[in-house]
Amino acid sequence: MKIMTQLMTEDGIRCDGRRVDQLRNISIKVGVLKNADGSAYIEFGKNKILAGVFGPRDVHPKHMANQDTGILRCRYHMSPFSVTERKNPAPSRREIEISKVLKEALQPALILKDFPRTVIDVFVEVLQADGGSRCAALDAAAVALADAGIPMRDLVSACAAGKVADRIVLDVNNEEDQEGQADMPVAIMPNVGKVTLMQLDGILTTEEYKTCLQTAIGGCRTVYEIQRKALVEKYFESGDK
Amino acid sequence: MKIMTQLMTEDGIRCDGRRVDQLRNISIKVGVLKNADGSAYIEFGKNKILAGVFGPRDVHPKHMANQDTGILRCRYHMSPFSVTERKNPAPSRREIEISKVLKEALQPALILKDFPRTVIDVFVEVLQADGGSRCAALDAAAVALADAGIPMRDLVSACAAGKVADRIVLDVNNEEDQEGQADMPVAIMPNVGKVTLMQLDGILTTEEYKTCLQTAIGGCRTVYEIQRKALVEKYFESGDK
Amino acid sequence: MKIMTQLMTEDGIRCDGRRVDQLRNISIKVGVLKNADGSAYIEFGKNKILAGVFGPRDVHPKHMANQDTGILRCRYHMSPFSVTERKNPAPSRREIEISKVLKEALQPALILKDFPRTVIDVFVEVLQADGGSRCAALDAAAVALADAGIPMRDLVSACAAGKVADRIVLDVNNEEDQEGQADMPVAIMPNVGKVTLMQLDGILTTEEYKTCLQTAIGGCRTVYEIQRKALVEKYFESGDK
Amino acid sequence: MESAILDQLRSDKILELLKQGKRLDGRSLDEQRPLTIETGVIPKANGSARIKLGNTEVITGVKVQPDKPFPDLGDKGILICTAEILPLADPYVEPGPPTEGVIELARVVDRGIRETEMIDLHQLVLIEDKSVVGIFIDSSVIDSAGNLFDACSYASVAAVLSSTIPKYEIKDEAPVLVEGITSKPPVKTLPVSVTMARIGDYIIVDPSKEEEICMDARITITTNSAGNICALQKGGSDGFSVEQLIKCSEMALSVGTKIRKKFEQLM
Amino acid sequence: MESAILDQLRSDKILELLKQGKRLDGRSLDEQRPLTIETGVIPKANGSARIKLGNTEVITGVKVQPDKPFPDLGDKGILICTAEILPLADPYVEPGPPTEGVIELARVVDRGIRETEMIDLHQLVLIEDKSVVGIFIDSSVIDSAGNLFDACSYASVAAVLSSTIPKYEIKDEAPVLVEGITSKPPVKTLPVSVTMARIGDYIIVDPSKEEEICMDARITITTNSAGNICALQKGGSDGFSVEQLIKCSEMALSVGTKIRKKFEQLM
Amino acid sequence: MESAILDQLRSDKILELLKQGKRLDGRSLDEQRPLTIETGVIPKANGSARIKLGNTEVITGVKVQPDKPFPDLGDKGILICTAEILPLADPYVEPGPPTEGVIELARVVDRGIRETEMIDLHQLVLIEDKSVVGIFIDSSVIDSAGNLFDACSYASVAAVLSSTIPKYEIKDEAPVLVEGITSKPPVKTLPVSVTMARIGDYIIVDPSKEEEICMDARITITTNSAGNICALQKGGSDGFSVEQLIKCSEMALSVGTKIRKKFEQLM
Repeated sequence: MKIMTQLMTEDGIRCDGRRVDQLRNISIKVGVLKNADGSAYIEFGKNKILAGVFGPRDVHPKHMANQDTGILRCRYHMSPFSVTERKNPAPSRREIEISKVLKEALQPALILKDFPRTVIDVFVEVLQADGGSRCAALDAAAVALADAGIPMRDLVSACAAGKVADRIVLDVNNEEDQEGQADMPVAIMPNVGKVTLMQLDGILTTEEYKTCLQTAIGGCRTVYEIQRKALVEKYFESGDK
Repeated sequence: MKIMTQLMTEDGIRCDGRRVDQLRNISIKVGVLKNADGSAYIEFGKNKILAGVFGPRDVHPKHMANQDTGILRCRYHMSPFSVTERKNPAPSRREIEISKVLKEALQPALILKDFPRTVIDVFVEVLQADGGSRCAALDAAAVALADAGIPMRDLVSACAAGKVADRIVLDVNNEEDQEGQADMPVAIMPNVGKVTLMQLDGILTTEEYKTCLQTAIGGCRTVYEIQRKALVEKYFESGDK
Repeated sequence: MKIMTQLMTEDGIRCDGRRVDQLRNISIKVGVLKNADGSAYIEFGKNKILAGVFGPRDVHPKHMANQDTGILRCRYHMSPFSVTERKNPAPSRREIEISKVLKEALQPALILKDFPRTVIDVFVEVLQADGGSRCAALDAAAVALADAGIPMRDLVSACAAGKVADRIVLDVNNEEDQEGQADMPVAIMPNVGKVTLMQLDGILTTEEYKTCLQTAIGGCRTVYEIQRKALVEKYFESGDK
Repeated sequence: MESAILDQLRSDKILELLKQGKRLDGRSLDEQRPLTIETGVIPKANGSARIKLGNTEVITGVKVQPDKPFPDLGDKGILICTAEILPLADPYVEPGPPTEGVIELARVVDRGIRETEMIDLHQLVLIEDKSVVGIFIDSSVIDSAGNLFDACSYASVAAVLSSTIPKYEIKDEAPVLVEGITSKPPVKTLPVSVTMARIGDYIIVDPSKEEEICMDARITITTNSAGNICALQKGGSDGFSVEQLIKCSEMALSVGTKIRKKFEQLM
Repeated sequence: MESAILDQLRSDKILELLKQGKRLDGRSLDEQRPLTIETGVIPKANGSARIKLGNTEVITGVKVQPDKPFPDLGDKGILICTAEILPLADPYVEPGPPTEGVIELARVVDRGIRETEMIDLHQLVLIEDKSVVGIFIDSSVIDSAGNLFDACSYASVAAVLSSTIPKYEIKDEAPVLVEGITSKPPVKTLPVSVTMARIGDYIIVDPSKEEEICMDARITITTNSAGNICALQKGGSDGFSVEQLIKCSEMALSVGTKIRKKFEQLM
Repeated sequence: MESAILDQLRSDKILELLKQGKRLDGRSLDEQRPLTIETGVIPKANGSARIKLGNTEVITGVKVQPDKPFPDLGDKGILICTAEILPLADPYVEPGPPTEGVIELARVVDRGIRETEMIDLHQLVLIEDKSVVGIFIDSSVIDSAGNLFDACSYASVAAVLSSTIPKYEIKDEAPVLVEGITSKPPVKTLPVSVTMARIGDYIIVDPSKEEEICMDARITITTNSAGNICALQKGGSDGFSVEQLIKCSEMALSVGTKIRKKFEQLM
């Protein structure tokens, strides 16, 4: 109970000062790495995440290559200093699961059949973690794929919604994730209109479920505008590349 | 001393009510798995063990294939819930050694030269462990190999004997294994008349050694009848397959 | 302070009775192993180290082979019983680093271009460790390479110098390594005149640095004579091979 | 690999049947395969179950033992769910460290039980911050024929329901087993996992292995006894529309109700 | 592999330029690439820095937390430096256990800080033999363009200098964080690592990736504020003459002085 | 691989000789290769031995240090035997995790010493359930030329016999080394391992590497000083007749007696 009152004031103001439908500050920089074929850096609230993309390129080991299609690999990794208690650098089961979920969220946006026998590698490094790091990672990864010049059907834009102090809120932060009632990360292909990532931890009524999903998708659409702007800025406004 | 009296009454009745020359209850079911090429489930006392066989099939990784002969691989594995204290699912050194010993006990019964460049995989899962689990595993594995239709010179039938309360007993159970004086698992090819598995832990005089070996072989012969019956029931009595 | 006075007397006599410019006792035996293509056993103070060499031979796994040159692999490993506290047999990060440093110290002496697609394997086992085990390991490995009949530009001879009780000393022993002020292992190709291994832990002025380096090189030259003598004894005096 | 053409032919057939509202094995779209649950199959474990969901078969064992609590969670017992596909269950599974697919399987099963708060972990504390009871729920897939998520989840729930929790006393600050006294686990709600696949525009419940090969996307939704949605995981290489996601939540609830009745019979 | 000929042509060019006292990127032989240091980039860490050395870029975070001392070192806090080349930093790096090259990198960075006695570890003891403060300095290379040794070392030193050490009190023999009170780390000296490469008869400072490909040998020398030489590591598949080694020590000191000034501004 | 034909020719020769009661190296069928034992070769260890059995050579070191007892075995000290084939011992051994063959080797050597109850582990308890002495017996094969089982076993037994056990006092519930006081290990019996191979119908003692390549089956039998059989392991890809197994037990005893005399000289 005491936790609930801390997470939201009576006026619906959240512990970090946001309204229930308000995103945290987001900034995206495109092309931040020299060696990667494409890259992006996102700050999403206190999340600080780098994404780098290589490919399409030859597959090693070779027996993993597929004659009929390109393959997508994804690695989500947290730096030892990214969380409160120092994290062991070896990948945890949580990181391996998120890597898979991110891969499956990005895959629908790619046209892998056009690049048989190759691999596209997406590497995500969480330098500082806050609530919603998998959504922020996905937002950066999608932009990095575009920056790598890989043909895409659409971007992928991600944002969580959740339930805090009995209300549905957009973009769950770290405190809300840990002590709130539900967290629902969602990713969409904004133009195709498909949900490509969705998870839920926590308890929702069926009505809350629908509201939460719509709230998250609204957030994804706002994120999409920020992703687009970051790409436009790099490719069409600064004039270089 | 107090343990000895517990393990056997003055009338030669063992802690589970058996006579010295009596096997525990054994039941074998053939063809219990759908995906495996051959399979068997054995209950041998409180042992509950599944065996599944695949092959002869292509070897992966390919460099392990042998141009001149098929190869046999065997994995003995215990479920985490199979023993009193929860077992770590990663294979222990004990499981690796038993896997090797089982492989070498089964190999003489197979005609691997007829299947060059292939592998036969035998997977054994101990769902519940009691004394003598390696013998029970072998009994199930031999039946599973037969169920897979793999040409065999003979079955392999296994049973332990041991020394408990200064007497040679057939088919050592868990308490007798832990607190008794000797445990000797033995496997034979019943028609060929060869001993293909034999181990001993514990102290025996040379006379006891001979008696113990003969006692174990007697048990193996009884097990063989049960194995045969299980196969006959599946293939000749129920009429299906 | 108390440690300093323990490590050296006022007369400049070290804790093991040596003068500052004196090597520990060194003995080298060539060709001590039957299976290895070349081998050597060194006792260097209390260090007892075996080196075995195989090759040039085919590379496994094959994809590691280089079309243009032979490759050199080196493994420095300590026996569990080689140190005061029993060592875990799995290679530590320290052993992996030393393996790399030894490889790079030996490589300039070899003519790997002459053996494309092959590997030369150098295996070093520290049976008993004292200060300076990497130098002693290198001394043995170089002799083992020569014993394997592998064409070499030069031998490699190694010896440390260091700073103990404010003086530059030759050939740091275990106590001096742990409680002294600096340890500088050095290896040279004695005829070519190149330094092929050099490390330093500890604090030296620039003058001390030069003195220390020269002192170590002097030690290397003495070691070289011992290496030469060991090889000559095996190949030219005993008359056999 | 040689079966790529067969896979394609089967996929075409499956899609053709779906257009007629039918499935390859004759089920309707929202129909699960027959489920049988047998408990107590591993008497040495504290709880166990062997379930068959069509041809998929899973054995789950529950082990209860004293343990130290996780740091900062000193007021809760420990709950750990694992899942493993035994190499005898599937010709394409190899022994070795778990693949990412198996890790996802185990974590989704775990979250289904954890997020519904099926077990009241606060009741498993022996000494706060020092000593708690741990419940280990280990699932082994012994025949793999599609929808391992629900199969492992059902086996895990059934094994928990069949469990007995030993009693521990504290002596000299250490937990000691009290022989002969056990209790039922503190179960608060019954989680039911329902996995659905999207093939083209169709949503089907409880995909078989053949259906999984040609599905576009997958979703697993776990509901509790109160009819709430408590855990969800989207998988697969394509996505869902919002309408499909809402339809899936409704199917998860309606199908879940039937399964929950089976669980209630075990209590 | 296909680039072997390109590598050879570039090596020829590099050597040709060196004969004229020039380098491919226009630097003089004893000139480092531009170094920029930004601290406080990871606010959740106790200290952090992001440095660029030419196109090489490293982020280092410092975590400070109570720990048990190593056996026989009960009068010292714990210091652990690691280094990792992230797979996004380099097309040829693969995820997985560290290679011998990365292990050497981490150990050389660690020794540079340890052997200079940069941090007074005796001041990090809470209860002798029982409880100490641990300082974990983890470096991640995010763009790999040569001379990772110096880049990771500079990032590590800068991150330590930017750190704040929380205060711990002992309650019931266990360390408890005292909120709101922090101190600077007990820094005694400023280690500066300078890495040089030998190409033919030339010694160059701070080799770029292209120069590393064609270098004969490598040396990393770390000096302290008093102008002493404190740690050294030779690498690479060939050797150095004694004269070259003495020249390298002089270069390490002169180049190091400039870098140390940058560190002093962070204090 | 290229040597397959050579192996076959050698096998034919070995079998042909056996029919005449001879072996390739001139031994009789029940004759071991010459055994030399040297102890104290690793002075820093608590005990050590280097043995040669023909061309097979093994070094074993014993380390004695305080440890915690295994759960439920609080009235016994710890005994751990390991064995390793060093990569310098054999051109076909590669560095890395132990193969199943090496694991079997270590476990058979361990059981030979454990099951004969060579060392009275009850005498190694410092505080029951809390603190005991651990004896670690680590064998390294440095030249591999057949019958590693007996070679490692002999080296292990000899190393134990040459050991000195340090004295530990309990201070503040923790064991503290008492300098200068040591004792012999509490040895109750002398285990002797004898390994035999079956080639065709012939049983030979102490197979060489060449004989191992063509053997049908292998058996290792360990006997104690009282003439009992205490541990046995059958290996290899074929079996034994009952008569052969009885013959093997007799050979193990008769050959073992000679080896045991060598051990007695070490006591």
